[in-house]
Amino acid sequence: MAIGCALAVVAQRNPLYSAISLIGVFISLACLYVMLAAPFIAAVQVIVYAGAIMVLVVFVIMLLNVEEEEHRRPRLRFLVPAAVVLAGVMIAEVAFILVSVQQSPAVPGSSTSDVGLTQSIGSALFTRYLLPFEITSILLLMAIVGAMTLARRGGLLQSRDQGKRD
Amino acid sequence: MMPIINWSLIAPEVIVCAAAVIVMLIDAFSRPAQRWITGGVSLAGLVIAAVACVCLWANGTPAADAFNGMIVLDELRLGFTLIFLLVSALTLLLSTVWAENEQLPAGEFHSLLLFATVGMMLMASGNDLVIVFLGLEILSIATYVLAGFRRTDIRSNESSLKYFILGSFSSAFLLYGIALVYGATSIAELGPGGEASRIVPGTTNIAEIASRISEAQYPALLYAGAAMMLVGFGFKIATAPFHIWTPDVYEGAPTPVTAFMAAGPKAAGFASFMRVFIFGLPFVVSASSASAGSLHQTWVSTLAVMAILTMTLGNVVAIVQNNVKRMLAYSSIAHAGYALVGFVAAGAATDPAKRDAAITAVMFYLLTYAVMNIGAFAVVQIIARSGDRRTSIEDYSGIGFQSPVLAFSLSLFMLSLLGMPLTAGFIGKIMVFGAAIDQGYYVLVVIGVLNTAVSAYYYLRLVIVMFFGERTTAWQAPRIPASVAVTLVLTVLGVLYLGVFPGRVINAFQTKIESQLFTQTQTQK
Amino acid sequence: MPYLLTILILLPFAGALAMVLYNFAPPRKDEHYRWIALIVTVATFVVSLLLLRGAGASGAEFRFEENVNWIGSIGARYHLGVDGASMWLVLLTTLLMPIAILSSWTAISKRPLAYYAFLLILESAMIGVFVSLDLLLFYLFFEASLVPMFFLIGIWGGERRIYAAIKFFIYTAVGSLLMLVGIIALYFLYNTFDYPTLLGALRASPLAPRAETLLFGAFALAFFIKVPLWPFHTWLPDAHTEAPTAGSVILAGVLLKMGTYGLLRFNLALFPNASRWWALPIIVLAVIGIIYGALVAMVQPDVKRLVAYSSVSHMGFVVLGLFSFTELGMQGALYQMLNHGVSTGALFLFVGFIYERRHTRMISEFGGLSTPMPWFATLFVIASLSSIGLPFLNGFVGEFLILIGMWTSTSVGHPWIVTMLAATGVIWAAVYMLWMLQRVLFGEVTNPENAKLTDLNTRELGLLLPLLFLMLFMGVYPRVFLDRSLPSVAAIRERVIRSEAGGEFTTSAELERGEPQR
Amino acid sequence: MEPQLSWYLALSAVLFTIGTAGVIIKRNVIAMFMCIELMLNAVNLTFVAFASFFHDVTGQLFVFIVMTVAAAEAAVGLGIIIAIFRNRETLDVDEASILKL
Amino acid sequence: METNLLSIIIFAPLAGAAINWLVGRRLRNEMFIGAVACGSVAVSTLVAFYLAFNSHGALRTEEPLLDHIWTWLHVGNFRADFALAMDRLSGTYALFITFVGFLIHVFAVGYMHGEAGFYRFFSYLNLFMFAMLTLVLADNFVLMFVGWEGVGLCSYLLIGYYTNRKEAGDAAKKAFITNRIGDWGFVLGIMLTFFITGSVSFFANPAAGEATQTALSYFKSAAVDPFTLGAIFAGGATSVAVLLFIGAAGKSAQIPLYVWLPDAMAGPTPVSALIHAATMVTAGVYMIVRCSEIFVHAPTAMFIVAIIGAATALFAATIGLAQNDIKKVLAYSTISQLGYMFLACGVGAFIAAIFHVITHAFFKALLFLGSGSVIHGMHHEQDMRRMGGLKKYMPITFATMFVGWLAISGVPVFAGFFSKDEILWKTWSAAGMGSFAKVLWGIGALTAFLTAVYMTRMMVITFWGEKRFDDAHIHPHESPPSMTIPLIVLAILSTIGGFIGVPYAFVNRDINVIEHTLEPAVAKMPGSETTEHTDEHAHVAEERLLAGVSIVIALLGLGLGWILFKRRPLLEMPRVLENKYYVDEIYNQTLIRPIEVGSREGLWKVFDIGVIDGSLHALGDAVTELGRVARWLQAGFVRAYAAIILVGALILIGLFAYFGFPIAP
Repeated sequence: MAIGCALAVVAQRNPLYSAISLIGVFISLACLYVMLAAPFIAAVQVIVYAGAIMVLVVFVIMLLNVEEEEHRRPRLRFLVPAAVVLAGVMIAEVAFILVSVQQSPAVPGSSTSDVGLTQSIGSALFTRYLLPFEITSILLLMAIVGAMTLARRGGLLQSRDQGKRD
Repeated sequence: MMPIINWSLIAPEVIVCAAAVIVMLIDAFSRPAQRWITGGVSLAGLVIAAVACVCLWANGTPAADAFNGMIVLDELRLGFTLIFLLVSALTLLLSTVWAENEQLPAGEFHSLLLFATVGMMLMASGNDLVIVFLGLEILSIATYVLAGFRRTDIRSNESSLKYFILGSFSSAFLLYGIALVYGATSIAELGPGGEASRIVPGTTNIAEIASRISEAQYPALLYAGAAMMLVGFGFKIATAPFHIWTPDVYEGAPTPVTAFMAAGPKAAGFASFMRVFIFGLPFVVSASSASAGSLHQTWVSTLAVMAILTMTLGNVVAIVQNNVKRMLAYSSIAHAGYALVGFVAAGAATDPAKRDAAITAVMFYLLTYAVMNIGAFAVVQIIARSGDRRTSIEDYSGIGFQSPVLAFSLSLFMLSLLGMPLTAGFIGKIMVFGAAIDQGYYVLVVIGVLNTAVSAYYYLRLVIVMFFGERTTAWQAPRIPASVAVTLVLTVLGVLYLGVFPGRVINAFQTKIESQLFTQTQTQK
Repeated sequence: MPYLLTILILLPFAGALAMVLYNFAPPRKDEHYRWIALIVTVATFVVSLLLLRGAGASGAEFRFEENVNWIGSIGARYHLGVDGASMWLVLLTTLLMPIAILSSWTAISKRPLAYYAFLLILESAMIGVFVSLDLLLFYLFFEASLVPMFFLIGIWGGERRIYAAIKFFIYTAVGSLLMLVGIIALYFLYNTFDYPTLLGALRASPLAPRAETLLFGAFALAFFIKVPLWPFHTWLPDAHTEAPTAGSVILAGVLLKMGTYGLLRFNLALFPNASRWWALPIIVLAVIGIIYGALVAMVQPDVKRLVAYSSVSHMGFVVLGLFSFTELGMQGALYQMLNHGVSTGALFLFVGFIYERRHTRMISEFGGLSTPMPWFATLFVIASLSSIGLPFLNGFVGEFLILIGMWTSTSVGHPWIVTMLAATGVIWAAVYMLWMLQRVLFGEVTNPENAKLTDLNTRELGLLLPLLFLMLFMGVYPRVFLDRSLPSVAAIRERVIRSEAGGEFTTSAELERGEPQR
Repeated sequence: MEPQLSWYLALSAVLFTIGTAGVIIKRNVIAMFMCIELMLNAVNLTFVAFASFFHDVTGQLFVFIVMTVAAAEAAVGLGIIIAIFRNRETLDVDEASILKL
Repeated sequence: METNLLSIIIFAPLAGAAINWLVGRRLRNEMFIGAVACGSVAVSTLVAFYLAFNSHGALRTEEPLLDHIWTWLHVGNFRADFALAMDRLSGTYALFITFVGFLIHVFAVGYMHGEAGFYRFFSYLNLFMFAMLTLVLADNFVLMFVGWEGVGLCSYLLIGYYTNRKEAGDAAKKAFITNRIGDWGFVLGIMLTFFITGSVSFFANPAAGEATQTALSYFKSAAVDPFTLGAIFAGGATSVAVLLFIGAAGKSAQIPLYVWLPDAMAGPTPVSALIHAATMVTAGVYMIVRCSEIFVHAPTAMFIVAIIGAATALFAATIGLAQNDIKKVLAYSTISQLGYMFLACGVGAFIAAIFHVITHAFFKALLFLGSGSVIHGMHHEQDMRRMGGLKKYMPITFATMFVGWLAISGVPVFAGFFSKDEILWKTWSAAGMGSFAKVLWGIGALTAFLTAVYMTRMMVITFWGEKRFDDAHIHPHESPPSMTIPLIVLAILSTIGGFIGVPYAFVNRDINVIEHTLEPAVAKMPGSETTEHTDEHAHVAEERLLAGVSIVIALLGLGLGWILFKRRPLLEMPRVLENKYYVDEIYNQTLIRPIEVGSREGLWKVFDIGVIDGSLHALGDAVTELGRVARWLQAGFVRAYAAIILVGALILIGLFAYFGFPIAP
């Protein structure tokens, strides 16, 4: 299902539809996370990605009300087959690599463990990974500034609440 | 368990970060009349950070693994940090007046610049792929914005767009690489039954990676991860074929930003690139798996090839450029190639002392490049006037004796980029080439010097246009703002100082990290 | 006196700085710059005369040494010193410089500040080349001398100056960059840039044959291009022709000597075996250069080009002498360097004089100049004769020593063939020089423009006199020079020939005295 | 049966590939942007897979961080898109090619 | 023994030259200049005579007078001093050079009267004396070469004295370059000598410090080279001799290098007399005699010398028959006489050669000066066809030239007779050449005959017959005493000069002064070590017979000439002779043009500009083209860029995967 949606993302001509199918991808990934005993991540996936970011994207699409890609003189036609070929090569290589993973000694399956739980993540986040966490906040702060700077015309509103959304 | 916090360890980063925030606030709550304050504050922040950095250096505590070994304290980090601070300071000096002229929000520009600096510093100091990745992202996002800072200018938009798309594209590769490495470095401890009893999870800590590559569980994944990280970093430092974004972005971005991008992020890229590959994937003599040794050998030889490609491509294409900024962009690609030569030497070196020397060479080279490059762009900015209008070679024709200060300093920078003796470029070149020769990469070096000869053609072309031709159109000498003048003086003096008496700086950069890193790896064996 | 060499290097540079500063002084006059330049260069010359103290007496070792740490971390030292060989070249430089400046006294009206500043910087670089005993330092000056000359040609040159300037720069840069690789490689092989130390180290542990050959090649290419040895000579005619008079004088007088000096100081001394292995091809090239240069010079329509090509021929003699590995030949080569500096420098001055008067250098434009300008004609003839190699003028001594050294050398089999071919160069020299004189000076005054030319004025005579005196003196009493340079040259020769497997070495003259050479 | 680690890896690889292909194929800037997001998610999947098979928290934290980074990129990227859309009324990247050669 | 007087001989003229150049040019006073010039030469003449004839003078003692002035070149084991030496040979030479030179100076004062470059002329002339005396008195090869080139330079300057006459310039250039070709051989000869012997000095010089083994003494002790062609390239005495002979041929105008001498007549007549008749052109002979030690050890070289000499003698004589320019006639006769001298050297009759040099100096100088006087009187008309019947206009000139005519034709009791006869006899009786000697004698005799003929022609056309010029413009007149007195003196010498060498055979008494004087100085043919007097006695009859034959030949020549030209002075001569066998044209077409065109079109335009520069430019253009191509990577499309990056990434991954796959085949 994830693959299907992903293909749809690429295939769709109208960005709105591909956005929606992207959301599909996110959801299915969230399910996989749950299977992989990472409920917290799954939740965040749904909230942040499928929620915030995609809403933002859709918002922008609406704002700029772009319909499907205008039919201008299509340039760089050759890129489409090229991309497909390259993708094929990549798949091949990945397969080539993964074979080795297959051959490596079998690992015990994902028996239920507590690492995925919110509590354990939180503790790690504030002890071992304190610094990255702080840095993340800086990152977001800067993103706000940057977005404001770029998107504002005079003192536009939506640029500011864009900032708030993240 | 409690977090091991050691603020002093990250003092410089914290200071710059604080400065950025303060600048932001001032900018938000100050009347436009006091815009200059932001510049002052950020400059002060940078200076204080530099002081802190020097203090850290002075009481050179051995690499304390505070924050669970996410931050290192070594000459590599500190040296590069100083370079970044210098670059940002010079860029600030360049940009203040420029921002005013362009009616751009100086405050935001400064704060973004400072954030970018933080990002670079993190890249240099991070001993964990997490930190490196975050630093890289901070830097990238900041520079995306900076590149597009002249919002109304189509070229600026386009350059920031291209930079954004390609940048995030390649950082996705980097991330994938990190993920694969993380997975690959897990160790399966085999129980009596021969089946894996339990698994030591993978790591993203560079030192630990180094200690584990010999018995990594999925060597193939390790290789793939290394390759992908190579893509990510290669993009940052603009090596062929990942240089492709550079000319467009440099040309489109506002000149001070271009100066910054050519000097700072490139150096930052090298910093983390070297840390990850030289210390993360070192040459390990281990009976357990031959693959480790060959991994090292693989990436070194790959880099050597990339270096050749990069130098040649940069120089050859630069010959046919007519836009000065674009020409300098290609020349910066070429210089990345020269620096890579040193990097290759550092990677190939198995003897810690020689590796130190090579790393020092690269650091020094990037320092010199930063200085002369910013100087050159300063002149370009002055001559280009507002809106980067006059950047084609023709605009320089015959100005040699009309405004001699600009012309001669630009010629000095050109000669330094060319690597003429008595300039910084010369010392930098002989250091990296020397390191390579020391490792026996004669072919690489010969190609390098031949490239230098080629580069003479386009560097001199600018000098020729300025001095040997007569100007046809009218030319009124532009007035040089004080801050830019300061930049010029600093860079000119820097080029000469580094060219004639580089001894002290080089000594300061002498890196002695690896010795103790090696012991670390030994102990963990 | 201490720091003599440093003073020599810095004095002209300081002069240049002084000019720049004077530029900001309120009542500045353009004609003051040349005075500053003249004073500075003359002062430099006077100071450089101190080098003569105790020269030659002290044997081969270096004098006035200064050896301080420069860039410790990369092992480069600031090591200066002169021996009998380099001393004369320094003196030649410091002598030619004031003359060059006087020669541009009226010729250069455009941008005097930059012009004279560049000349002075150039002098610093040239002196540095000859006195530096640290390979990196040598390379530094060697390269640095390119830049001012590049500007001199490019800004004050003739019509095709830009082409000439680029050609000059890139041509020479390519060679010297490879030499840089060689220098660095040497550093990592022996862990020093220091010339004397390197000599000792090389003697202690010689290079592997292949490595020595490669390094020899790296150094030799740079110097061959500089000399220039055929077929690397094509930059020279353009550069000489387009350069302003002073530029040509310095170029021919000093810059070319850097190449031959480098060959003597570095190629022969550092890589004796390779020098012997490669003696034959190099000598062949030199002989080709001698004859080729002369023949091409013969048919040049442009006086300056003619003199330029004659330099190719003359410098061929120098290389020939160097690679004869005999005291006679090498001494002669060193002497020929000085001769060429003096004679060809003078010839370029003469060309400059008529160019300044007529603004053309085409031989066909002239004719019968001896009638309006007798002094010019007389002195021009004398200079040409010294370039032809008339006995009792300087040229003869050098060429004769080189040839006789070549004949008695064992660096190649059948050296007498080489000598006979090279000796024809003397005939050719007479041909092209006399032919040129004939067409320029003698015969009826065909072109009315030439009839009203003015003879040399006092300044021009004054700047020629020292050169003419030297031509005569060096021809009549060469021992002053030869005796002082003998120990150094002999020492280098010793390195070349003793490093042979046999160790002991005697000139073929000593060996084969008695029975004719088979 | 137990899902193998390599399955997840393969899946993420495929997603990543699709993302890259999309970036090259799509002409709409926003679409390209979404493809990049897709690539990031693919990586996330890898992380989570490893993490859960190692019983290690690092991977999941990495995912957490990646999400925030993605958010930041989204903000800035869309900012850029808006800016460029203002100047030229199109989102076709092929139009943005005045800087070349 | 040491004496510093020697240096006066050479430096006096130098001083004269310097004074005339520096002072004379200021005060353009001919009296002063002439006085300085002649005075300086007179000084050296007196000193030369004193040194030659005083109680233990050079001509009386065995060992030479030496004067070491300074050490000129000294590198390693090579040493060339500036040192003079006067032995019997160089002493003899110095004597007649200074004396004849003095006379010619005096003559020139009159001849050059009123010339603009009077001072220049005389300083050159003095400079020439300096160089010539240096050449003669040099004590080593290198110094000799200095003088050698010095005289070449002076002849260059003097031939080109009329600087604004093109032909003069060309002649001067030709002379210098042709001499240079000879000097090439000379220099190489010197080097080979040094290479073999390790020395370049003629005499062991005690004052120069260590008494070295000299170049000549080395050969004295060496073995004689085989008489084969191979010996020429063997690098022994023969090679040296051949190389030196090339030099001599250049200086003394022998085939094939004689072409410069006739053109050299473009110079003022005194110059022709001094340089191109009496002194400089005989330097080659002097050099060979000086090196006789080497030559006698090189039979092959001797043979070559003899052949060339004989050939030149005959060749030039035939050309001389057909010339109309009075000076050209004399020029070719000079070449012919020089050929005689070389012939003598070739057969080992060195003394005879020197003897002929001296007598030739007398009568040829006389003839030249006479012709100069004629030209002077005819207002610089040189073409004999526009003269005629001059004997009543200028009696003294006529009388003196009459003597010269008889002398050169070999009429008995005149100087030329003895020397020429000596040479012919020595040729006839040459040891080691067998019957070939007779052939050479035949050529010599024929030449003698031709000489008599063309000299008669010249005299007849010039002085007898009716005048062929319009005396409306030209008023022939006798020359001033400053010109006639030297003529008279020379005439007397040409008459009695021969008596210093009267052979034993004629007057059964041994009064052959010249032979006795020079015998110790020259080498003997290795073959004829036995004392010559004995076999001279043996051949008295034969020698007398030959003498008679040569007298007959001379008289025949005179007679034929008289008969031919007395009536028809303007008798047309064969064109090929008049055009000198077209030698100049041949040289021009076969040597000079090809070299010039080849260097211009081939070397310069094609190779230098085309090949070398062309390839370099091609390289540069190639790089630029590469850049032009490579820049198209930057098409400007983000998606293309992304694709490129992806390609790179895939290559990398593939590479790493290939290396990293543990179980990769």
